[in-house]
Amino acid sequence: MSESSSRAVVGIFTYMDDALEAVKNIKSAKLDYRMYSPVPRHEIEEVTYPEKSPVRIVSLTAAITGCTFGFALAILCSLDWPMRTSAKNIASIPAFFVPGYECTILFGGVATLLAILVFCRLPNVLRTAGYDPRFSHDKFGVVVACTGTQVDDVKRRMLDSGADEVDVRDSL
Amino acid sequence: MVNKLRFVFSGALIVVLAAFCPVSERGCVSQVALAQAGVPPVPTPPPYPTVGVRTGVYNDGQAALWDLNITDHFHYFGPPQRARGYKPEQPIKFSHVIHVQQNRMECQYCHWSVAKASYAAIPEVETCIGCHKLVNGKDDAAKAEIQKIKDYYDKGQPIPWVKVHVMPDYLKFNHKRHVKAGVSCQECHGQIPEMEEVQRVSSMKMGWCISCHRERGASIDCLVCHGHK
Amino acid sequence: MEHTHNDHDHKHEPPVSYAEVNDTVLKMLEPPGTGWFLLLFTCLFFLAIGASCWFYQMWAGFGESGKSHPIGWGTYITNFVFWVGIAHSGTLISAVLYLFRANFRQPIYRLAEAMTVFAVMTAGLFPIIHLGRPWYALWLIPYPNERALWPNFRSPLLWDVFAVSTYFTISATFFFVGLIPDIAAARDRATTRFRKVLYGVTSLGWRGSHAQWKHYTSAYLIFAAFATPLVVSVHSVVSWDFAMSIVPGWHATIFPPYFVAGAIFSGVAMVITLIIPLRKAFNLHRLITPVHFDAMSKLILLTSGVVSYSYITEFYTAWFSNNTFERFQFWFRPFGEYWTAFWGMTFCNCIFPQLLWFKSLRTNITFLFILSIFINIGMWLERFNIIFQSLTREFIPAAWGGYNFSWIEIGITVGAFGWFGMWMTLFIKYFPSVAITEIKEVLPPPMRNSNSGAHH
Amino acid sequence: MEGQIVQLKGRKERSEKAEGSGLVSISRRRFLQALGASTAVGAAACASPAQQEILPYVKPDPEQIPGVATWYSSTCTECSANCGIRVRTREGRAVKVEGNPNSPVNRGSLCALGQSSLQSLYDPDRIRTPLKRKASTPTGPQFEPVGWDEVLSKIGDALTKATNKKMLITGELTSGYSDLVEGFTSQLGFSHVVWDPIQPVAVAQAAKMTFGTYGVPTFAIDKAQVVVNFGADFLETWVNPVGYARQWSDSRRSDHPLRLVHVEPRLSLTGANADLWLKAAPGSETSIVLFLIKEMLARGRGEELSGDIRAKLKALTAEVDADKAEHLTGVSKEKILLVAEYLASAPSSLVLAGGTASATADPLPLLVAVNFLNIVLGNVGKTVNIAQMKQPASSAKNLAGAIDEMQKGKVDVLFVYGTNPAFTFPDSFGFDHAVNQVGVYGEGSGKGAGLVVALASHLDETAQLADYILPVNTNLEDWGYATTPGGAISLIQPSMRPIFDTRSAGDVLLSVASSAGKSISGDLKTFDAFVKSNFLKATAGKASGNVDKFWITSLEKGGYFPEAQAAASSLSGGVDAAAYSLNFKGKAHTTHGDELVLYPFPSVKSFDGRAANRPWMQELPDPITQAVWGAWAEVHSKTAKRLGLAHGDALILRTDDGEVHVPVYVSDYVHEEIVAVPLGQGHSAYGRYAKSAGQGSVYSLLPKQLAKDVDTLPLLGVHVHAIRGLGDGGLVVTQEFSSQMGRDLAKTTLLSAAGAAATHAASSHGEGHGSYGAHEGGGHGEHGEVKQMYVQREHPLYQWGMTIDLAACTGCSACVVACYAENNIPVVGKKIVSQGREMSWIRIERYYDSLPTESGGEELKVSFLPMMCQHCQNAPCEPVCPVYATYHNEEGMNAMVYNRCVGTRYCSNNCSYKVRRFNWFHYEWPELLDWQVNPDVTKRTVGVMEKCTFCVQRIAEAKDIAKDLGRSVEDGEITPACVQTCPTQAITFGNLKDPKSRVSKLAKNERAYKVLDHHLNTQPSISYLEDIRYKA
Repeated sequence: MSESSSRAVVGIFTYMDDALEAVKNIKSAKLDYRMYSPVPRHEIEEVTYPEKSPVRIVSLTAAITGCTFGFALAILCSLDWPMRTSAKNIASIPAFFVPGYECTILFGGVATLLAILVFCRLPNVLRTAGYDPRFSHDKFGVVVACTGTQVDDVKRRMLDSGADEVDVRDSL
Repeated sequence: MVNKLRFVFSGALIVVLAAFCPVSERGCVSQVALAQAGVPPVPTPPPYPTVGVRTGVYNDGQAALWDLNITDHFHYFGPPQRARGYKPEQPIKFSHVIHVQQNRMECQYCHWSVAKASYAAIPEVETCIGCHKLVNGKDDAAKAEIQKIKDYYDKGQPIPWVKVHVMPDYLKFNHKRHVKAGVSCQECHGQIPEMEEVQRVSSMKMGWCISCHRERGASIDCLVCHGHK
Repeated sequence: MEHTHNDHDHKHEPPVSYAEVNDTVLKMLEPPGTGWFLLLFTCLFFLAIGASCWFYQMWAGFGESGKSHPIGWGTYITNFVFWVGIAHSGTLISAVLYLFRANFRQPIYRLAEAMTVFAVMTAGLFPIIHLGRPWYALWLIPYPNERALWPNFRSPLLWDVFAVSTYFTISATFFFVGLIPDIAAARDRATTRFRKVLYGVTSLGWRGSHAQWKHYTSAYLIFAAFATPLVVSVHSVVSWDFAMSIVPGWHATIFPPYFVAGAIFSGVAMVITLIIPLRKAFNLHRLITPVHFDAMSKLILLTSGVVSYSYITEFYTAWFSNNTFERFQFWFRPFGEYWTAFWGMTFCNCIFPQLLWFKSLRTNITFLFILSIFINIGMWLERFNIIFQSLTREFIPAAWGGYNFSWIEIGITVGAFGWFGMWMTLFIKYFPSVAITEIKEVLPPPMRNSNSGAHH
Repeated sequence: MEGQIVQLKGRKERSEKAEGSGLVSISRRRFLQALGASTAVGAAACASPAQQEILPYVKPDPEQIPGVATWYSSTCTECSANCGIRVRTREGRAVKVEGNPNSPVNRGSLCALGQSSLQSLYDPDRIRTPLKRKASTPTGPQFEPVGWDEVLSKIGDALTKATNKKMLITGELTSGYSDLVEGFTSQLGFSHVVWDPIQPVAVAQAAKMTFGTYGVPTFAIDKAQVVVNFGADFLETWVNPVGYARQWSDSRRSDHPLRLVHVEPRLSLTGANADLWLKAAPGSETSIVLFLIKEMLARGRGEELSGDIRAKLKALTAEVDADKAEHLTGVSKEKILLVAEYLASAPSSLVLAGGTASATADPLPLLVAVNFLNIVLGNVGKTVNIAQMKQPASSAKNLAGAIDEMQKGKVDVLFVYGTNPAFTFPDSFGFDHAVNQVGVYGEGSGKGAGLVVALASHLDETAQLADYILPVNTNLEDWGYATTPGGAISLIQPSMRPIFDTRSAGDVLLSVASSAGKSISGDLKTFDAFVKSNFLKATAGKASGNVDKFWITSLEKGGYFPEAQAAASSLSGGVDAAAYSLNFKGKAHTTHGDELVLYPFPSVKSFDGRAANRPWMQELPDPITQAVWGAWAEVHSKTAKRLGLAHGDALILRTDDGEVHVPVYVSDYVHEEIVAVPLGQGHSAYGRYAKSAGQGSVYSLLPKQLAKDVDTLPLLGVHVHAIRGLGDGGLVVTQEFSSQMGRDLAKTTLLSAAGAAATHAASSHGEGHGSYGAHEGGGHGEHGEVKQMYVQREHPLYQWGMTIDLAACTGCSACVVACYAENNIPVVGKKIVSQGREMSWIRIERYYDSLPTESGGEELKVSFLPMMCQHCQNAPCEPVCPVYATYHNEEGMNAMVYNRCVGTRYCSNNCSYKVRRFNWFHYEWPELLDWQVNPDVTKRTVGVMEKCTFCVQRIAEAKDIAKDLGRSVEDGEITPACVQTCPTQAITFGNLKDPKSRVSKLAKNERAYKVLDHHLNTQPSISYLEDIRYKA
């Protein structure tokens, strides 16, 4: 959201295609918008966020780090105080595969969680302008931030695309 | 003159040392104070040599903070008997300062078995009496303490000394081997000669032993200390 | 999508709508009734029994449990393997089936995942309970310490520490991430202040904006990708506790696949055991349909086959190896002193499930419930046979010995169920135990011109 | 670390917690740990050490360096063999007893009984002050402590008052005491009665009949090629077990091992080690002996004898033949002829008889016949040494007479010392009633004028009858000397100060004498002075230089041990004519219904009953049955079926005189007609352990009957009713499976022809296939070349290893007790053993196998396999431990670090030898028993795994000493407890790295193999040498 905006126009849609229609409409007007939906739909993604999510990169790097860490931990700990058990090697790599492997997944998993939190701006303590509880129920929502002058235009675009209702709120 | 210089020097050394070992500070500083205020020993030969004390739990930076600082230093969690600064009250106010520092007695004069056996046994009451038949102490306080020894001896009772270096079970420590390997008493027990009351200045935790064993290339095979005792 | 459609078609029911899903599921979160409290207190009571037994065991000495020389492991490790096994189906259903886009998973996977997390929490207790000196359990963790010592990374038990803790962390995370949007939904419907706060906090202020969904879905996919190999690895590692030893009856290369199959087998059974009463209690008949049970039954049938095959292989290897000790061990299991355990296992795991070849039984809820209980028992017996029968008859006949069950062990075993039940009970009442969002996902989205919605 | 000084204090704390005989107690610390774990406050938090005191000596003891052991030489008086011992003391406390290498009797070894003498010293139920009888309550007599002086004055009065007989009953005494008592009795007009139930008196009397001198000859078992033995259990309890076991093993390790044939009704330890074991009907052996005599004469043996003797013998054996013998004994004719063949063909031989088999109502015929056979075979002077004889003084007749006199009230004063007739003499003689009659008709006052004084250290059945009990020192606190037949004088000296207000029995007798105005030996007031003067008298002239110096050195050496002179003495006095007129027709026992012939035998566990209150001996598994804690009744499986008895059932043995409750032990190795029960269990007094083990004493079953013209008690031959009791008899055995299942754990090499050298025996392995040990390529020197997956471990200086020669191991279990003593192994009690949780680090596995015979049949082969930690080079237990509590150290040892152990028990699961022991509970030593705890070895706490450490504390000590000398440890400097005590020296320990060490030589022997190694490639550090057996 650009700081210049002062108003938030909230459109509430029953039908997904209507909402997407509205989004396309808004986009064409080069307006800053946000779309809420009760479920993730690839149709929405195609319209709103076609490029890939960076989460994957984070996970991959973390996983690789984890693998290295696991093996390093096992090897270094064994070498720090070399103790023979049976006739096995001090640093017996086959055995250390397990810690290596588990750390890979552990690091990867935890990093992914962090990635979600970061990229989704969670936890989010502020009240989000234009959010409506119905969005988590069965309604689709399109929120547009705009200047007072643009409000009517935006309202019209939404109603045209079939919004059930549109209301205008003071943006933060 | 020279002696005086040496004296001051050693005092300074002790202070520096004290700075590095926070807990044994009390012992050392009080000693310095005493040394400066107290009568200079007559005749004034060189004070008892000080040897670096291995204080703290350090193990090439491996020891965890909670072990080093919490468990040991402030002795939270874990018995105070096993932490640095443990200074139990003894049945007799025996001063190593007077005996060792001022009167130059060798450790092994009293702790005679230290080079003969794994135990550095506490001297027999008779050993004390040996001198204290004649030595009766300068002031009343001293007299009173010495009288206690005599009473114990006459009653044929052992003196119930309180153990300062309480070690856990499962541990075999052989004093003989360490003494013969040239480890000085102070390295582990601290500047006993300068302690009015004996206290525990080093953590004596496993990592502490191991670091020294590693440095000196002594064996770190578990069975050296564990497994039998 | 077609899949779901066809189901609905031949059910002749109107398709379930977003709103209905929301309402049905959130209905489950309505203030608990006496029945729920009764359940909770029963669990707590069992838990209390278990806890007191454990304390008594620590106080009086480990001998209070029935272990002996030569049987070093018994009920506790059996329970450990049993619960880890239970834990498996959860991640399997949620992750593996997610990757395979098997849509029958949606209504049951949340419960399965909850089960996973709580089962791992239960399983994790037993390695500690079974220690001679549990107060030193932390020595298995590689943390820098004043002893300058590290654990032995060559020991399968240490692998366990890694495997189980990782498995717990990952499945818990996966579980929580899946929950976030649903909690958000619950938050937006919450009435009481307590719930408002609870959900407000736990949903992390989730809004469901398009960006959030984008990252969320891709992350979720990655989680699934991580969790899937984990399912396989964890129980392999557990099986290595045995396979890596030289005990006749343990030292077998077939163990990892065998254990994994067994885990899935028992896990799915446990899901059924839990989901049938839940479905009844909260009237989820439209969300959890016979179709799902049918699918799960097929899974059981498959894994039962794999498990039975493994049993046979064990015997074959023992015979073919011409190894005195192996041969004796596998003669001893069916015909020795403890034959009941063996044949009990065989019936529950190999014979009884075969009835599932009949479609009518696959969708017969009562039958499935009974069967699932039997399978749970059978799988417990399987672990018991492996661990305990092998140890009673090892290499040196002079050292052969028996086992003496103690009420302490039984108490702790009961306690484990109490512990597990407690978490389950709390969960179903405070968090959506059916995945709102994911069910919505497989529903056709509301479209003004619906023919475009059907295909994508 | 704390050392005994601190333990002193520790003991007090513990003793308050120690429970009676349960031996398990839970201290507060356990609870703290429980909490510690629950609240996840880690290791440090839970065990908080109390403020500890260090108590120094008041005066230094010149002999003591704190932390360094002091050794005192002395003599073992557990049985009459009088082995030399060395007592290890720490800070003035005896902690271990070991054999004295200087002694010619045991040559450094010691048996289980001797090892356990410490627990007689530290018996928690010892009498601690003089006691005075207060009253007799139903629960038993009540005593109150009194002062020594009071008692002594009382005795003084009694002696002056006494008009009737004064009597002193003692056990079989060491020479020191018998000399003293001789003087005492003669001076104070006492009559002296000696009673010891299992002295071989009959043998001595038979010797008198045939050889002209009363006494038990010394036998040279190692000089005989063939030994035919009729029940003399010389490897377990008979005459001189340690010495004879050593002879036996020496011979078996020589190039010409002896062939041992053992004939008896019940498989004894000696029988188990025999090449041929023959099961004979009880009391029927005579017929075989006679047949052998006949056969030998017929084969022209005994030509050198006088015609008269030969004629008489021919006449004597005229009508016996193999068939009759077979009919009587049940031993097949072939076997009997086989034995005859052995004897005839052997260049040297020996025939023995003794033990229970000969303790019949009429033992002389058998024993005399055996002597005849020895004469005919010309063994007298060769293998039977009648120049060096031991004269047992025990006399059942005298005791019976004494009882009779007491009954009649003819006795005013009775002293009892060192014997327990109230237990070991059948109740049917009524000893206890008789004691009450002492002094009844005393002059003047009526009842009560008499005085019964017990000089005892334990409150046993006899002591309980006394008016006054004078607590006397045990052997380890006492002075004395014992002469051996070889002419050696073995000194007894105190190894520590008396623990309690006790005195030496010798001092007591001396002071009694002096208070009565008599002097026993000049002006010697104390017993130690008496001992010294007598010793110096006896060795007069032997002393080189200063006498006192000689005395001191002798004390250090353990006595005066002259070179054993050659035993050249043939028949001195002629054969007593009466010998021929004995009734040699052994009568066969005919039992019917639930009747069985009672076969009581002294076992290594309880001997005649004196070891019954020693936890070690109670917990020690009997070598044959593996039973622990209390008695058992061995019944043949057929008989058991007939009587409807099952293994472990409760059984009641009843005679008119008493009854005994014992569990049934079903075995195939007892005669169908007998029920074999070990002696010495079922005490009604004597201490907590003795009382807790068993109900009813076997002695109480015996009738009021003495043996015919012999001074012994007939143990064998009583008919008892065997009645099945209710439910379970409480039989606890540590080994339930007796078959090797073809797993060739204990292997055997067959010696085909007599005299085949054991070292060549490996060539006969071909015959070795079968249940008793096949050799599929494994187990031998060549096994080392197995291709290894891992780089093998390098051992810089030492690689400790061990060999155990199964050909020498008799299964006597001395090593087990030694291990308990050395390593502070807790005794856990019957209940916990029954759960399979005994803590013993060594177990003697016993397997019943069979060997093929020349005739194609099969013979019983009993294998003993001492099994302890094998210290494998590829140890399965090591890699599975998550915390390195067990690992492999540089010296090739499988190290176990107790305080690192968290108790996963994975190592135990993975140990293919099952030699690891887990501390299931926190075991406490009852007060006083914990004085024995070895300060060099830690006590393990609950939840910790433990196992054999090769006595690592001794290794450490040896290395310590070597380091002071600036060299490395040399071969033989380290002897683990088991190695040290082994009577047959079957175990060898040493450095495998050093090719010249004995152990590495033995490990390369053709007989050497490693258990399970060729199955599992565990590469144990312990090599076993295959057992050897002659092919029957």
